[in-house]
Amino acid sequence: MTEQKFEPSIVAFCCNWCSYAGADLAGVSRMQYPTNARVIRVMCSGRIEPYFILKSLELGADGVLVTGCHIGDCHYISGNEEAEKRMKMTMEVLDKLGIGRNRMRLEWISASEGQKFAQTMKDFTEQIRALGPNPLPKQAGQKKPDPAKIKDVMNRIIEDTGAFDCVECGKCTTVCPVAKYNPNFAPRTVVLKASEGIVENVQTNRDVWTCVTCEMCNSMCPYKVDYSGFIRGMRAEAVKYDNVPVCSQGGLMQEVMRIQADSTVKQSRLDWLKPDLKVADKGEVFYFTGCVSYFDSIFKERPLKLSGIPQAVVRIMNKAGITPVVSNDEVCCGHDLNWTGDEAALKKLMKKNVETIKASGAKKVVFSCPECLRTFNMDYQDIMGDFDFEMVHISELVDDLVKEGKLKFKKGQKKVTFQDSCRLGRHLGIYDPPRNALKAADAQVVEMDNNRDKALCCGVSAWATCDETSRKLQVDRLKEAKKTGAECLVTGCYKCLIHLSCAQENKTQVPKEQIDIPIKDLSVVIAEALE
Amino acid sequence: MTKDVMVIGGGIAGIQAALDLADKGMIVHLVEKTPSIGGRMAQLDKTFPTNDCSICILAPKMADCFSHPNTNVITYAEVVGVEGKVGSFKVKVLKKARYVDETKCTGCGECLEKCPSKVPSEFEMGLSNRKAIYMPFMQAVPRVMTIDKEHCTMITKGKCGNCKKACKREAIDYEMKDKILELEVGAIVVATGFDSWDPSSATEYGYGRYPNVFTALEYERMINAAGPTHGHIERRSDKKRPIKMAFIQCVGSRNPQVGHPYCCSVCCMHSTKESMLAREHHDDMESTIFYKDMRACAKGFWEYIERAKRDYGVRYVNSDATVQENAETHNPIVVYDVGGRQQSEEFDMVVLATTLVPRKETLELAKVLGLKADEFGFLESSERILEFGKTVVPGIYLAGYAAGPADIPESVAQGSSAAAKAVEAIVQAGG
Amino acid sequence: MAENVQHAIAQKKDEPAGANEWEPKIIGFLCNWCSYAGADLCGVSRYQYPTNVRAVRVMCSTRISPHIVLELFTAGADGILVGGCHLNDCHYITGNFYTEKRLRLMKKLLEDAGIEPQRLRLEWVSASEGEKFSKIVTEFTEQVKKLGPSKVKKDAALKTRASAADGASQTFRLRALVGKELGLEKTGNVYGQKLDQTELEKLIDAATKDEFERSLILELSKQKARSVKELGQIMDVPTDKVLRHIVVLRQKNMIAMEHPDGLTPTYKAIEIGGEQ
Amino acid sequence: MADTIKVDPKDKPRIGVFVCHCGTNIGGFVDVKSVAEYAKTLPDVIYATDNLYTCAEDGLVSIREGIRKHNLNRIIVASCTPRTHAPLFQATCESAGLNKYLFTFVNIREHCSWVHMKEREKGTTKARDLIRMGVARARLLIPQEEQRVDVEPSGVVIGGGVAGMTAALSLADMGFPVHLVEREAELGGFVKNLNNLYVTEKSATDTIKPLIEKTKAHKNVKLHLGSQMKSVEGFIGNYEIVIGAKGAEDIKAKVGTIIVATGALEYVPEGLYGYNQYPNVVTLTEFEILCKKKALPKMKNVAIIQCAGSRGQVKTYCSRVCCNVAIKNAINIVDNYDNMLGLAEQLGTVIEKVPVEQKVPEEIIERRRRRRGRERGEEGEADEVKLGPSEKIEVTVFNRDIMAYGVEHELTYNKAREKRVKFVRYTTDHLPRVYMEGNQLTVGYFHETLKLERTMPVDMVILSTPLVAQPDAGDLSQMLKVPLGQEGFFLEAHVKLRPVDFATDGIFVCGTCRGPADITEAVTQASAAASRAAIPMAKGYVQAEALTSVVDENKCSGCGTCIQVCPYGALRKSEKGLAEVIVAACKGCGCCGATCPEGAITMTNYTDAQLLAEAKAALQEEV
Repeated sequence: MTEQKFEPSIVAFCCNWCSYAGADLAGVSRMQYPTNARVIRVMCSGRIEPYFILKSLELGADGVLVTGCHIGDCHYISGNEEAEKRMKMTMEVLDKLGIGRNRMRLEWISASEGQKFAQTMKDFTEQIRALGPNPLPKQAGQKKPDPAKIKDVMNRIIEDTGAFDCVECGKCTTVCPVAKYNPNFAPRTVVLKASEGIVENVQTNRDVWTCVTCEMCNSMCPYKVDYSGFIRGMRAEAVKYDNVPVCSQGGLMQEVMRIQADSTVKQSRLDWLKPDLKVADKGEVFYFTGCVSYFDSIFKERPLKLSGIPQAVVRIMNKAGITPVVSNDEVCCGHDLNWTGDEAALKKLMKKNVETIKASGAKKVVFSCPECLRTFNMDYQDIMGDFDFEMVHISELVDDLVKEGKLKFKKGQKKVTFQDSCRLGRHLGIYDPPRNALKAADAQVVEMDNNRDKALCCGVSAWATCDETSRKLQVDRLKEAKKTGAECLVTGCYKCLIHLSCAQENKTQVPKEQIDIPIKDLSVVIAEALE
Repeated sequence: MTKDVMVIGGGIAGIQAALDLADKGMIVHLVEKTPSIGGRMAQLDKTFPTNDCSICILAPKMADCFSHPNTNVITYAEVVGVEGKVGSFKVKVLKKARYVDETKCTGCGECLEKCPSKVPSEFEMGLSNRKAIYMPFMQAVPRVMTIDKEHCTMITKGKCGNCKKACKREAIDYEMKDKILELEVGAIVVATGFDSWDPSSATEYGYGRYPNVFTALEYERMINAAGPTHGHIERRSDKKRPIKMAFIQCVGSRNPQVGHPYCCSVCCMHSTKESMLAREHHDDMESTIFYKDMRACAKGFWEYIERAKRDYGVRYVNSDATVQENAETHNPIVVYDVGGRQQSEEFDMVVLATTLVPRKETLELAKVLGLKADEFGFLESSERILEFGKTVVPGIYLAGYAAGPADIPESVAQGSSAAAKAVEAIVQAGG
Repeated sequence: MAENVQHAIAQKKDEPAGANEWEPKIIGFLCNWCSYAGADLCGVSRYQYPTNVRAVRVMCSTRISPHIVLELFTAGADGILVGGCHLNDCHYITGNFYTEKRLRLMKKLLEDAGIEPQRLRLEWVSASEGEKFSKIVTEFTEQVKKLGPSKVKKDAALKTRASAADGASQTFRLRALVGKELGLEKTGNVYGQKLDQTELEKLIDAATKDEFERSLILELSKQKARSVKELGQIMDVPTDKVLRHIVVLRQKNMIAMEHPDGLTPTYKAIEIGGEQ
Repeated sequence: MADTIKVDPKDKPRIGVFVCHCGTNIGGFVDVKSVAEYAKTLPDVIYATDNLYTCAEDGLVSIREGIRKHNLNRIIVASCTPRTHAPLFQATCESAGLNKYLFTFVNIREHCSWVHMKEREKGTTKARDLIRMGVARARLLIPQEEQRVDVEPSGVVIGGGVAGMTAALSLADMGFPVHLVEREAELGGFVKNLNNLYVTEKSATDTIKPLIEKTKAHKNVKLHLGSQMKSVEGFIGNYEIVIGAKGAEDIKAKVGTIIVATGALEYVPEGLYGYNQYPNVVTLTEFEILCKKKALPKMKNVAIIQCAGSRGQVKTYCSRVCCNVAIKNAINIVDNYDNMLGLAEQLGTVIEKVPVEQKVPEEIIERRRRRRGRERGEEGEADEVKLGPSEKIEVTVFNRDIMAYGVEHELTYNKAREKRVKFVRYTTDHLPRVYMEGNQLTVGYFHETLKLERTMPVDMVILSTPLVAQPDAGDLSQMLKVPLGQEGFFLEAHVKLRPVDFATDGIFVCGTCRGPADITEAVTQASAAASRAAIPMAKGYVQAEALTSVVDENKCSGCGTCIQVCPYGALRKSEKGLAEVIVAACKGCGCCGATCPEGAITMTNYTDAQLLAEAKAALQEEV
């Protein structure tokens, strides 16, 4: 054999009632088509999650075909309409990741269209063959962990987080937002079990995933036990035993991030840039934008307009005479992977990001996403040592610029209340800059009952375990915000915005008027107030 | 060389030291910062573990201390400079202008009626008001008035003068000036006592935000028959008497996060006492104490706890606690942890056992005297084990809470002990 | 303080002097360390109360012997208030525990004499209980007013009984019993037997009754020599019991037998050298 | 000062009455002038006047002049409360030569004008009555001399532990000769058995060595080793003591004051937690001795059980020191275990060196520092933590509450946790159990938070048992006639304000014989006791206010009731078998007087006659 011809591996999802029947008909009719596709039967195309597509690609598929009934013919009335929306979104995400939308195809094939099925197979195989192999690296099989070592691992986590300092006072439980609604959960129980040497259940215990890592416990613990660090450490161990989280969007987010970690292809994540925004390739100030572009695609159906945030940030900086570096080479910071047990991916992402920033020559990196800032400031530096560039949140930057007289605002802004996100507040200790920034923008800041280090959580972290408790937490928070009489709830974190507005959009048992407060991002509010 | 001794601080430790010295024939200059001696003990209602009435046992000591032929009680004064060494310290004392002639004032109180101002009373922990001319409390020693120059409009703006008109003894003198007294003493005893930490910065307890959350010292004033509510326990929100009381321990203490990793030594006991007193006031009152470790470890203390449980129905819950509020009723909701389960329970009133911290001014004084203070502001003994109370400066000794958490009997013993050390030093120095 | 003053001043006007109205005379024995100090605080705080109480300062409430109280009732006091420190607060450690025991005896004797025991009141007032002091005085004055003037002055028989009670209070037996009562309860008698409180009280009550009757015999026979029958009638006590008392009194050489008519023996108290 | 005016009790009283207006405080509510006029009508009143302020200098002058001009021999001031102003007027009388006991105070302010502000008429009547009462009392007053009793300026300290030595040295340093009586042949008491002391790393022996040497060398300290108190007679200032040693002649001495510092013992936990039943179950002190002898066996797991016998298990009380001692020992085991290994004869095991330091990677320490150093919003400093050999030797402290009170103890407790000492809480519902699982010593316990039954193999169990009173404390208590309190510890005069005094004057108490205390507390009490004891010795005498009991020997039957009721031991049987007042010890409460079955005791200045006259005057109708 001289030259091996590339034979694409294709996954084809077929709905039971139309496409699968169409494939049957193709068979009965002895219609020939290439052997590359492996068919997976599903009851409806509506069942196909974007995650399936990305996971297939990550695991080595070169193309993914999704087939369903024609619009209007769905056995389940409108399943295929949902599928169409999702697949469009998936295609957008694939474009942004640089994998490209043409590695997948959505086709409507009825039970009578055996011919069409065979033709689609042929065409799609050729299409993929033309594209060449999937650019993502092949996944090596994971090594099986040694359960006998769990105890050592746990001891290391105890050492690492100072859990030996726990005096069992229970204060952590009293402030834990999850414990409020889930009586079976308490931060100290997690720690105490480990200290007692009861560690086998890491493999099965769901408490690890119940925690929202909001660090209310950390901030209250008199002895500074790092409960969230403890949980994170346990998660890294738990996933090795397939004790994995229930992720939002079926794990799509994590998939997108993991692909970013592994992929070498060029993304297109700067599609939010508008022509009036001045940015540069090299310079003193780097603006790390985060994954808004992806979120905008994924939440296409929701009126979030997250792209407005980086736009606002650049606008603010431009106004102050700063032309920031923004880079298409930046990748996800790895926060969500790190907090769902995948430290390896974090390290890969870290390497890419740090290289990108170093290449830009920046002395200062500005973040509008507190998770990115936390990950850089704490996790990256923990691993890599101190960076030689400064890291600030946009609110800190605005605070400084105002003090330097470089920003001017219009008079007469609204009455607002500020949501301290856990990463910005308790994790990073940034409380005053956002408030100062808002006040500078002539907004009247009123406080919710629980504010600053007591701020309530938006209910979900790292896209894991969005459940009944999350919903209750979100409602609690929205009620507090509404009670202040503020016209607007300002958040400093993309995730708070996404999660809290989700609670408003979804049906909750709570009367609408108790929670319907507009939610806006801090940078957007600031930018709007610029003179 | 002089046999005189100075005692700084007129609380129970200082009073004990002064009396012990004066009784031995030494001349004692007792310097007290506030207008009256008595210190914190004067604010307490009862004392554990005997439930003795605090002022009943303290007042005679205050009177003794003031009228003792060998004492010179200098109130409303501060030590501002020290030179010299054991046997002959030259001490500068700033005697703040009181604007009232101590020799003329009889403490009759006619001036009080005429004074138009209202100032939160320090002695009543701000639960009631005093006037700009005032006596901190009824049993104050000396029984004379003081004008608080910050709040007196005559002194600040030259307007009013009512008290002067009211005073038949012509004791009021708006022109009075601060004076510096120079005293020579052979030894010095420092007993500057404690302050109560303001828990409003620890927002998890809601103090200052939720009306029905009180500090222990506020509660102590409230249950005192001579206090601002005449001994009635009242909620701030509606003046109603509470039935369900919660006492939360270690508020700010045993907490390195807020800078007080230490244990105050007395709170477990005073909260127990306060719970018992609640029940003594009204049969239907129920108290719950939330604690980390029940530190009842001096003579008769554990038995006291047992008695509180058995005879007074005090409930003890081994958990730290934080406070939320029922916004409608203003009932505090205490959140705690039993066996790793979050519980919340509504109470009518919450009393916080706040950290007792050394007085801020103690650090200033330490600088003046050349003493060492630890990171929390407690004055340090040079040799902790066998010479507690001896400092790096020969001739200067410590007593009471300023030298580390101590309850009343310990403070009294330390006061006597410091007195003994002062005498030893003077005798050894050849005085 | 200021508010109390203003309140008092606002109402400061002379009420018409009720010249005809009877005002009880009440003696208040106040211990120096708590009750007197509490009364001082009451004054300093301007809590108002009726003017009827006349305070006598003593160092400790334990100083008040039953004799002092009973003599004052015999002299016509309408009410007596004894104020001490709260139990366990006594400046003299255990003084007020004795006060409590003595008060019980006094009340018993008052009852025996026919004087309302409600005229005597024991209260614990601490140095910080100024308001409580005013309430107690107000209440007690009301209580005494309701009881009306002491009948001792007008009723000679009652006065005799009062004197008898006073006499009984000074007998060795009662004083010794009350003095030892606490000790018997706490550490037991010479045989190490601890006595139950109710049992002890029963014992003391019986002794009190005996001593009162004997003392009354003496009082009555001080006035003139009387026969057992006469004494029994006046005292409303069976004659055999009177006789038994007389036997005891004769043994103690406190009463002498006379035969004025040569048949019925009568008895007359032996008065000891001019002492009153 | 004027010449002393001689006043004989039989002299006719000449009374002067000074009624005070106190500005308007009295004058505004009581008709002071009419009250003063009324006073003139009372028997024996020679002079009466009113002053605007009697306590002012002009008021005092009027008193002095009144005494001089009118030959007054009784003075009455009707003004405010005697509790604050009596000393001033008494001094005024004395300055005019009049005995201060001839002064009577009438309170017409706090008890009259201020409480009857609305009733001028009745208030004035009451003021008149009060003055009449004062006059009745004043007529019966007689001059009093305050009695002085000389005090022998030397003391005896019973007990030669740290408290006893400190007390003795303190007295000695103040210049008083002192006898120090110790029944053992060595000074040092309980502490000399211990290995090291908490809050310091120093060994116990090294710590107290200078104290012992100083005690032995001090010229004012007379040491009586191997000796005991045989008898004590007398009262404050005048105690005759007999000190006896085996095989030696008794030593008699006279001392002014006595300090009791006889210490305490460790409770022997027979029947608890396998003590004396299984090997390697020891008490705290036994463990200290093993450490001191460097005779620890090879161990991997050590359990320390707190409250073994205290807080209601056997003894009612908390022994205060054991938690902190246990924490100290736990740290000591973790830090110094390999230095204390040895061949323990009674526990015999093969020595095997265990490496102590477990190296923790720098990066972990650094990371922890970063995470944990982050305090509420500000950069805090983290402590450098030396990690113990957590995998090599594990110490678990089973406790009910950790009594790490104060600053140092709590910090040490924190340090112990940083050194990976494990603290497990138990309640009395689930006591830990010590038993043998085959050949393995085992502790079974119930984890209170996790609600789980757990077991742990251990190599040694250390029982923290309480300090208990000396079994013969009762003998000394009877000899000195001072009380024992709960569980046999000596009982101080007042829990709050007289922690080292006995109710009986001249005798003091300190250290663990008073109740569990650590060394620092014991020595603080010791020097406090020395301070208290030095007071009468420095003065050279005790002077009692003339407010004491007086026994009428003619009436006294010697029944002894008064001796029983006196809380101060101020009465005793005289040689005649009658009651006798020790004036120096009497506080004048009057309990004996009210109790005396014979009515033989009365109080100077508060006689029955005076009280009755005062009270009866109130009952009189106004004249």
